[in-house]
Amino acid sequence: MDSLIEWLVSASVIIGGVFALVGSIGLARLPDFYTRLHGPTKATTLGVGGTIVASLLFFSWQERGLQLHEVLITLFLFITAPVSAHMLAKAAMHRQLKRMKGTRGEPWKQ
Amino acid sequence: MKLMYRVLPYPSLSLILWFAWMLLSGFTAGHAVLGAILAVLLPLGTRPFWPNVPRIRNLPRLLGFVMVVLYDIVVANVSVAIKVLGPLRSIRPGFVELPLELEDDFAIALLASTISLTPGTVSADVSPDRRTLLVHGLDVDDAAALVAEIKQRYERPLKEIFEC
Amino acid sequence: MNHWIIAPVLIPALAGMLLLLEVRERHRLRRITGLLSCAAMLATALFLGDQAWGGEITVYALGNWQAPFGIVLVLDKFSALMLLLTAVLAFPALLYACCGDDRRGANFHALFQFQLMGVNGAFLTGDLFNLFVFFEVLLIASYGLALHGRGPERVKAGLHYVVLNLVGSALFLIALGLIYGTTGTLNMADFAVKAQALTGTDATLLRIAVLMLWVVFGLKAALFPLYFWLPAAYAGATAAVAALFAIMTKVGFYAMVRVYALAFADGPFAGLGQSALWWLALVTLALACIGVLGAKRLGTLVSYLVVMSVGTLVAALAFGQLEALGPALYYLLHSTLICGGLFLLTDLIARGRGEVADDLQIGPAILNGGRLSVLFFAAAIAVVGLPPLSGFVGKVALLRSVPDPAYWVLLLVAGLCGLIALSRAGSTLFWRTTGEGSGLRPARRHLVAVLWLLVLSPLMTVYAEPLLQLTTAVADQLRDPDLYLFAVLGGDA
Amino acid sequence: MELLVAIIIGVLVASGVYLCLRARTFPVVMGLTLLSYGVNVFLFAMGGLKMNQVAVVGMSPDPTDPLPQALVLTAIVIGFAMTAFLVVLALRSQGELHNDHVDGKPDDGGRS
Amino acid sequence: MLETALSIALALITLAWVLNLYRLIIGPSLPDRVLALDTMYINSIALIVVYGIQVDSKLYFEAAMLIALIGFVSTVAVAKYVTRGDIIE
Amino acid sequence: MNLAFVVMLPFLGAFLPPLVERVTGNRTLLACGAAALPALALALLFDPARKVFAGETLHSTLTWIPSLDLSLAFRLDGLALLFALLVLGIGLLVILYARYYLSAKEKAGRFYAYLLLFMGAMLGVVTSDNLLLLVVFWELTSLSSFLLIGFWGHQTGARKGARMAMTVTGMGGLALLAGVLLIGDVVGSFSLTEVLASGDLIRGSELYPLILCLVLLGAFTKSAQFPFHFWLPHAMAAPTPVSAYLHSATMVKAGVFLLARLYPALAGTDLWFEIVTLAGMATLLWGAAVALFQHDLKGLLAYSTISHLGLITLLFGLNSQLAAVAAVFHIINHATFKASLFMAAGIIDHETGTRDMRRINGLWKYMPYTAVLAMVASAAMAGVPLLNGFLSKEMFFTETLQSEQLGAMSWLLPLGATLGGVFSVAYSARFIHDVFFNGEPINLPKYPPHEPPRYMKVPVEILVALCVAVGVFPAITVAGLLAVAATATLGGELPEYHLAIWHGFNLPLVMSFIALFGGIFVYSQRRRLFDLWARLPELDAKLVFEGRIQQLGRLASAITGRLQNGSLQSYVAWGVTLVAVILLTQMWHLPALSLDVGMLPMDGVAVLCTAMLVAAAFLTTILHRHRMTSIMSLSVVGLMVSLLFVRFSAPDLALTQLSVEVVTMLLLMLAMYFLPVRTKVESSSVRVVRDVLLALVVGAGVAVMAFLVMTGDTTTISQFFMDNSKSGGGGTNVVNVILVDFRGFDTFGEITVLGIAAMGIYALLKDLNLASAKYDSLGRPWAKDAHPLVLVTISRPLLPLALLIAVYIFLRGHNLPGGGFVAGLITSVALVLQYVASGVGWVHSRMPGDYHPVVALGVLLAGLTGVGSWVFGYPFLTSSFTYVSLPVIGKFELATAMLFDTGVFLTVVGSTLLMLANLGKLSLLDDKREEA
Ligand code: NA
Ligand code: NA
Repeated sequence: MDSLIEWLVSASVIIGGVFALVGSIGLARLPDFYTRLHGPTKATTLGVGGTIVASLLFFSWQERGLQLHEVLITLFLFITAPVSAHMLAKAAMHRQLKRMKGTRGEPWKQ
Repeated sequence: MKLMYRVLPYPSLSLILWFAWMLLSGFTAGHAVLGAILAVLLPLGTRPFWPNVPRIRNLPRLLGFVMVVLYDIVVANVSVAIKVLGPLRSIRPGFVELPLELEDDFAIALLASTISLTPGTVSADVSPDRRTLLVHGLDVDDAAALVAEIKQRYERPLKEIFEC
Repeated sequence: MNHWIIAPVLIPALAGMLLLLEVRERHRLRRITGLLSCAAMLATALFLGDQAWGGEITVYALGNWQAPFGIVLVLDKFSALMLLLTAVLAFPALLYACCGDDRRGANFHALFQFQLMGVNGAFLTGDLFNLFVFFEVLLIASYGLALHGRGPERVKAGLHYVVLNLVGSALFLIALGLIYGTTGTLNMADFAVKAQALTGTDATLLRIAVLMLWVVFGLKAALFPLYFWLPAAYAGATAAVAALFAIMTKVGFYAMVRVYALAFADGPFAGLGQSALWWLALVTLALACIGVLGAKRLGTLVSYLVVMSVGTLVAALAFGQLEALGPALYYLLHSTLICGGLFLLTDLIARGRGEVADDLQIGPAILNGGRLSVLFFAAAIAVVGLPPLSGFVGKVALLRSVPDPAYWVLLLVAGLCGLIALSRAGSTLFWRTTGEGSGLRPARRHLVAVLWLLVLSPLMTVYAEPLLQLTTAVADQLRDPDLYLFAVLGGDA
Repeated sequence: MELLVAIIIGVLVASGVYLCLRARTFPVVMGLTLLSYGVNVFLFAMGGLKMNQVAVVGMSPDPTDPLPQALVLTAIVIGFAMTAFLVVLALRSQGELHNDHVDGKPDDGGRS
Repeated sequence: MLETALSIALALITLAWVLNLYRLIIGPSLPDRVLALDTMYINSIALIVVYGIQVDSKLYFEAAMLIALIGFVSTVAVAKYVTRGDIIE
Repeated sequence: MNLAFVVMLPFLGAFLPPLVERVTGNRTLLACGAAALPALALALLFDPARKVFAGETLHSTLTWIPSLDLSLAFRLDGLALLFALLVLGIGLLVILYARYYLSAKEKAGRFYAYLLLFMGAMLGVVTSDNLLLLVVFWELTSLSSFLLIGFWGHQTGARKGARMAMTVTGMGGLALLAGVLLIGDVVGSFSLTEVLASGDLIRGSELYPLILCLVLLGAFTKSAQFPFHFWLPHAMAAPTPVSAYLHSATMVKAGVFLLARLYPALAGTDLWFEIVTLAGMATLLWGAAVALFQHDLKGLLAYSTISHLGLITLLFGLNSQLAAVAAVFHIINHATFKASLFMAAGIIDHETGTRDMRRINGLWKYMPYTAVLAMVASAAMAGVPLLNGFLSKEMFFTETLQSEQLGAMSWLLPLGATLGGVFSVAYSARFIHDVFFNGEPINLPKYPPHEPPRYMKVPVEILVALCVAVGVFPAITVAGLLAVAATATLGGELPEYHLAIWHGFNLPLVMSFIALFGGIFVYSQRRRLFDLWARLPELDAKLVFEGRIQQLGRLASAITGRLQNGSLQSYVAWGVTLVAVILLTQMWHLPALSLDVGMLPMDGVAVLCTAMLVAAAFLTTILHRHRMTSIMSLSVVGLMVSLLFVRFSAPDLALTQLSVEVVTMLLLMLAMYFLPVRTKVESSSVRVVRDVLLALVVGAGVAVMAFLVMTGDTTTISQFFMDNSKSGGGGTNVVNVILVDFRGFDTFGEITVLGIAAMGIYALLKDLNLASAKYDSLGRPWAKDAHPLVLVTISRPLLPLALLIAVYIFLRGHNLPGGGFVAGLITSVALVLQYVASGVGWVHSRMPGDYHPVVALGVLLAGLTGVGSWVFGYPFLTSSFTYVSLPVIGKFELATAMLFDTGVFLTVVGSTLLMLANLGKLSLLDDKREEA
């Protein structure tokens, strides 16, 4: 395997893993629901994105031709993940979950 | 032309479907035909389910918009990652109300999605009158600046893409 | 190519699907569809019975994949007999339901057909996993049927029935997994052959698997301590459904006999679980006696009679292995049909009494109860095992072939308990009355359905000899598993 | 790996059995679901474990046993059908008996 | 190098999972738990993709795609349950 | 043949009276019609009777069930003839008598039908030449007597009396059946002829005591021997013709008939003597004594019947041939006088409206003719000379004196006999004096009484005339019949005896005198005795029996209630316990677990994932009371299981599991709207410990077995599938080819299950009334936004995308992971998402809402694909495939399996939507109810 490709794949995979972890750290660590809601976005975007890029590169290299179908995963995820986040935010506002001290603005009444 | 609209009510969707099919199945002649058939049939079959979807009127603008969003995602990811891993006391989250200029539901939904996709902001709600979008920011220094940035970077292109 | 073997599965399946396709609720059409299907099944069963009677075991390789790789249907005398019994029972049950019970909930006719599909499939299949699938078909349909109609009691009983059987299904899968994991096959014949060669750990695992199978079949057959669900579920079900359910316990018994005859009558695993089955069956019999005595509703009483018949049958199987099977099968035919008839009759009585229904307490007199009382008297005689009806023949045959004191005492005591309970029930229902009932009069179709089933008892008495010879021939064929193995596996067996 | 899978099976089955013995319809549904997970994995494991040896002709040198997989597929579908039925039956029972006890006992601990 | 990188990535994602499960356990609110579950789903996409690279097989791609396509429906259902009780109305 | 016909005649005739009754209301015609049958039977017996008197034994055999050695074999010997004559003759008289006894309101047709049934059964008992057949008829007498005794079923007494009679005699019948089966075992045949010839064999068998006890249990219950006598008085609730019939010549005589019939086979041992004599003596004394104290006319006769049956039994028990002859003789005599007495009692009852002897007095004045008849019959019963009762009683006394089997205690027998005689005279005296004299009647319901209709007396006259005729001219009236009957009973030579009125002054005569005067003396002391009797605690057999039965019922209810306690938890626990027992008893056969076997290497990720799965499973279990949390962790388990499938080379399973997960979550959320979100702690800690133990045993057992199988090596049939998948099934994804081809029949069943489940769910949901929660779990009103804009807008274009993926997954299924099932689930999820986002109304305005036809089409398509192979002469579901080449597109495969898979797809879509959409619609009902 070409070392450049290998290097790129490795880097992407690691980036993906790191961002997935960072997102989850955020989820575990952040103080209120609304801030925690921001964590998974990282997993959704760069976390999965990194691994997808790695996969694209890897299989395109392996099969000696462009392999792009992994892009669909990202496409679907980009369509669906915001809906989840939106619905969860609404759920949280409905439940009037506690906000972190110093949060500006008000959530809307549902 | 009328016939064309009857067969292909949403050409852009058909294009996306065909492209998705090719991505999945591989770029062969057989699949091109099959993909084309599906790209025609599926929108026709599901047409009643999505009335009033606006047409894409400015394709290059769309591509530009996608690039901007992708770039923003990468940048925001890094900055948010630093905030998440850093001391939590310095974070100043907030709910920001974003007055909407977009009038089309689909465009609003796209805007909301885009906001949610970029780390650091989540669109939390749309007002019943579709005039305001509630955004939760992970670290809002200046609400007005955030609103302005969103409007400039996302809302305006969307308006251009769909509404001219 | 003889495709008739699969007809008992496909006819009800097709009828069920057609019934689903009828979007508008055209009851007449639905009834005709259902009854036609049952009639066709009866005709097919007779034809297949005739075919099986030639003595040859016919094998139908689905998808043209030979055993043990594909699924096969096997028609031997045993399966033919059970198919016929099902068809004979199903027609009057459906006829009875067609008097109005079918309209007390949705999808009755389709569920009824699918239930038959499941039962017939279970009788025909020669593959263990396919047996599981057909068990599930008949179970899911039976869940729907058990809950057909309304009422809290029915729902409660239905819930118990469903949950227990779901646990049973899980157990079934574990057993099947172990069987595949140890013998590497799912075909019954192949399993029977491969099982003989197992030793060591695999043998123990297989033993556990088979004991678990007994538990699963025991749950379906309603053996102690797995029968507790039955009285409430059967007594609570709509009459036609309860009547059809009379065959359900026998499916469990069938499966038990089938597996037993193939793999455990002989060889290193001979008599696996036999003594446990024996004791459980005796306890079942004893508790059924107690249940019959303590029943406060006629429906419950009849349900316990069903349990009683299960205890009687399984004990006979466990005692004599396949020696006593001939008489036991005669008894099986008798008890299934009569219990079915009794469930229908119970409903007619309950209708006639109005509010008090089938509660065994003083109630209004049944309008024109004479005919019903005659039917009840006859059915009671038959089911208790008093002469001159089929119960007596069956009981004498069983007593002669299972010469064990415990069995004798229990079987005779069971007869006495049935006698005490049914005479009390009958005298309460027909004699101990206050005023005229405002209940409903039975329709002609109701009576035809009941008569269909009850008349079989005297017929079974008159033709007891040919029938006994028939069931003995079934047992004889089962006693020689090589016939089956050769038919299914060909020269490899 | 076999050890891990065995542990998984054991835990799933044990949890499932425990929940099946509870008094409300809801835990029973949960229990049966867990039990069927356990049973499915058990059935699956009966073919032995193999990593990255998918049973596709020409893709794996030493393919895994496909038959248990087919059986598990059937079992999953049937299990789903049964779970769905049970859930709706639980609703029916709630509707007719006005509580969610498996024996339809009246109680005061309904909706909070 | 790739082997190591893949192993590290797998470890990172698994660790992420552990944190998700931690959030799911401690909650405290139902939306928190759903969020944790949703994140687990998304992380498993990454996991499957990385595993696919590791074993050099594309046969697992569809599983990842399926999660991306319909995994969110669970989250939506729960969220709607929380806000409206009635998810189909 | 002729004989069988005679026996069957009453049975055939039983259908006649109800028919006649329907045609004509003429009761005389009805009675004559009914009487014609016994009359005809008697006529038919004339010729056979001549042969029997000539010493022949007639046989007639029809085969019935040879494999049970049960044939319709009849024999007519002296004993059978005697009984046949009694049964038919007295039956004839009873029918005539009943014509006047039954009131116009009564259903006489039914009555005669029962009577004829009974007659046939009795005739069968006495003429059977096959012991099993005898048992058949024996039980038939119990059944038909149940109908007769319960003829007035609206009366409590009749119901209870009938049931008591049937229960007791039925029990005896079962014992008899057992006994007969054992005899058959010993002798090797049920043929009476053979059994009677094998007496020594039976008596020598070690089963003899058991056989004897069982047979005697049958006989004693039937003929009301102590301690089974209690049912008989209560059978008096029957109409009097029934009592006259059952308790003189038939029912109760069946018991003593059995003793006579099996005398050669069973009698002659000490055991026989001890049991039979003792029972007879006790019955004789007890019945005679109690009879005196009855105030009910029929009660007195009932106890006297018991007493006389005791006498007959006692005679059979003596093991003496002469005693047996005397027994047979007394059977005849008792039948005649007791039948006439019952009829007389019936007349009195009929004319006065009561049977209470304390009210009935001085009837001599009102009905002298009936009084004469009754008095003669009573005298016969008392054993007054010149009447038939005297002769047999004299023989009885003689025999008790002859017996020496009790050794030094032999005097007990004549003493008992005399004592019995004393009471017999006393109650007979009471019957005469208390009824016909003793002052004026008191407060009769019908007053004044008068003679009954002419023809009602005829049967009594005939019987009384027989009593006298036999009593005066025994030699020319009864001797011949007695001789043949006794010969048949003894089964050999007849002993020396002669029937005469005068035997000279001897001890028996003295005993007779003692009985006569003693009896009169006892009767004269009646007031004192009645007082004494009244002070004894009352023991009403009916109450006791009924109490016992009810106690039994209650006990049974209690035991049943304990086991079948309506608790699902306990039912499941029973089942699980059974499994645990199996595991515990079998596990120790397994080798010690060793981890030192070939295993795939573990890695950190796997260990961590396993730990998480375990944690999630525990969480689901522990937090099951916090339902939403439990659901969340269950989802984690599901996800982990899917990944397990990914890890171990089962992508098809992973796809399926993942999509099922989503649908299940939708289902659960739909359901949770109507279910409580929390439950209290309910299980006691003992229960929890028990359940944990059960769960641990089963879980551990299954885990160990799984480990053993996984690490073992079994050769399976699956290589065949790998080899033939491409060539025979046309696909490379072996799992899919198994599903749609090798084991397509399973899949066919599986989609049927899914379809049925959906239908069943639809049926369950139909007009289900469920109150939904008006507030959320925190008590707040629900959010207002039912269809959030973002959700609505995004989910709509997702539909074609999802369908595209479904098509993709579907098409590749045959060769790569995927297939109709997963495709179907994706489609359903995409569609359900539309419901969730936009609502039922919105979706149904765009799409038909009934999914039944979709399910049906799916299964039908799969089925028809299977049937299609018939056209080519292949079995159901035989697949075929071909490769087609088209320009541009290139080569592709067409397979019937695709069609089959389309069926699967449609079924899945239809079923899941049928389930979920209808579940979703549930709340609409509730909303509508709110509005209404
Ligand atoms: Na809803
Ligand atoms: Na609603």
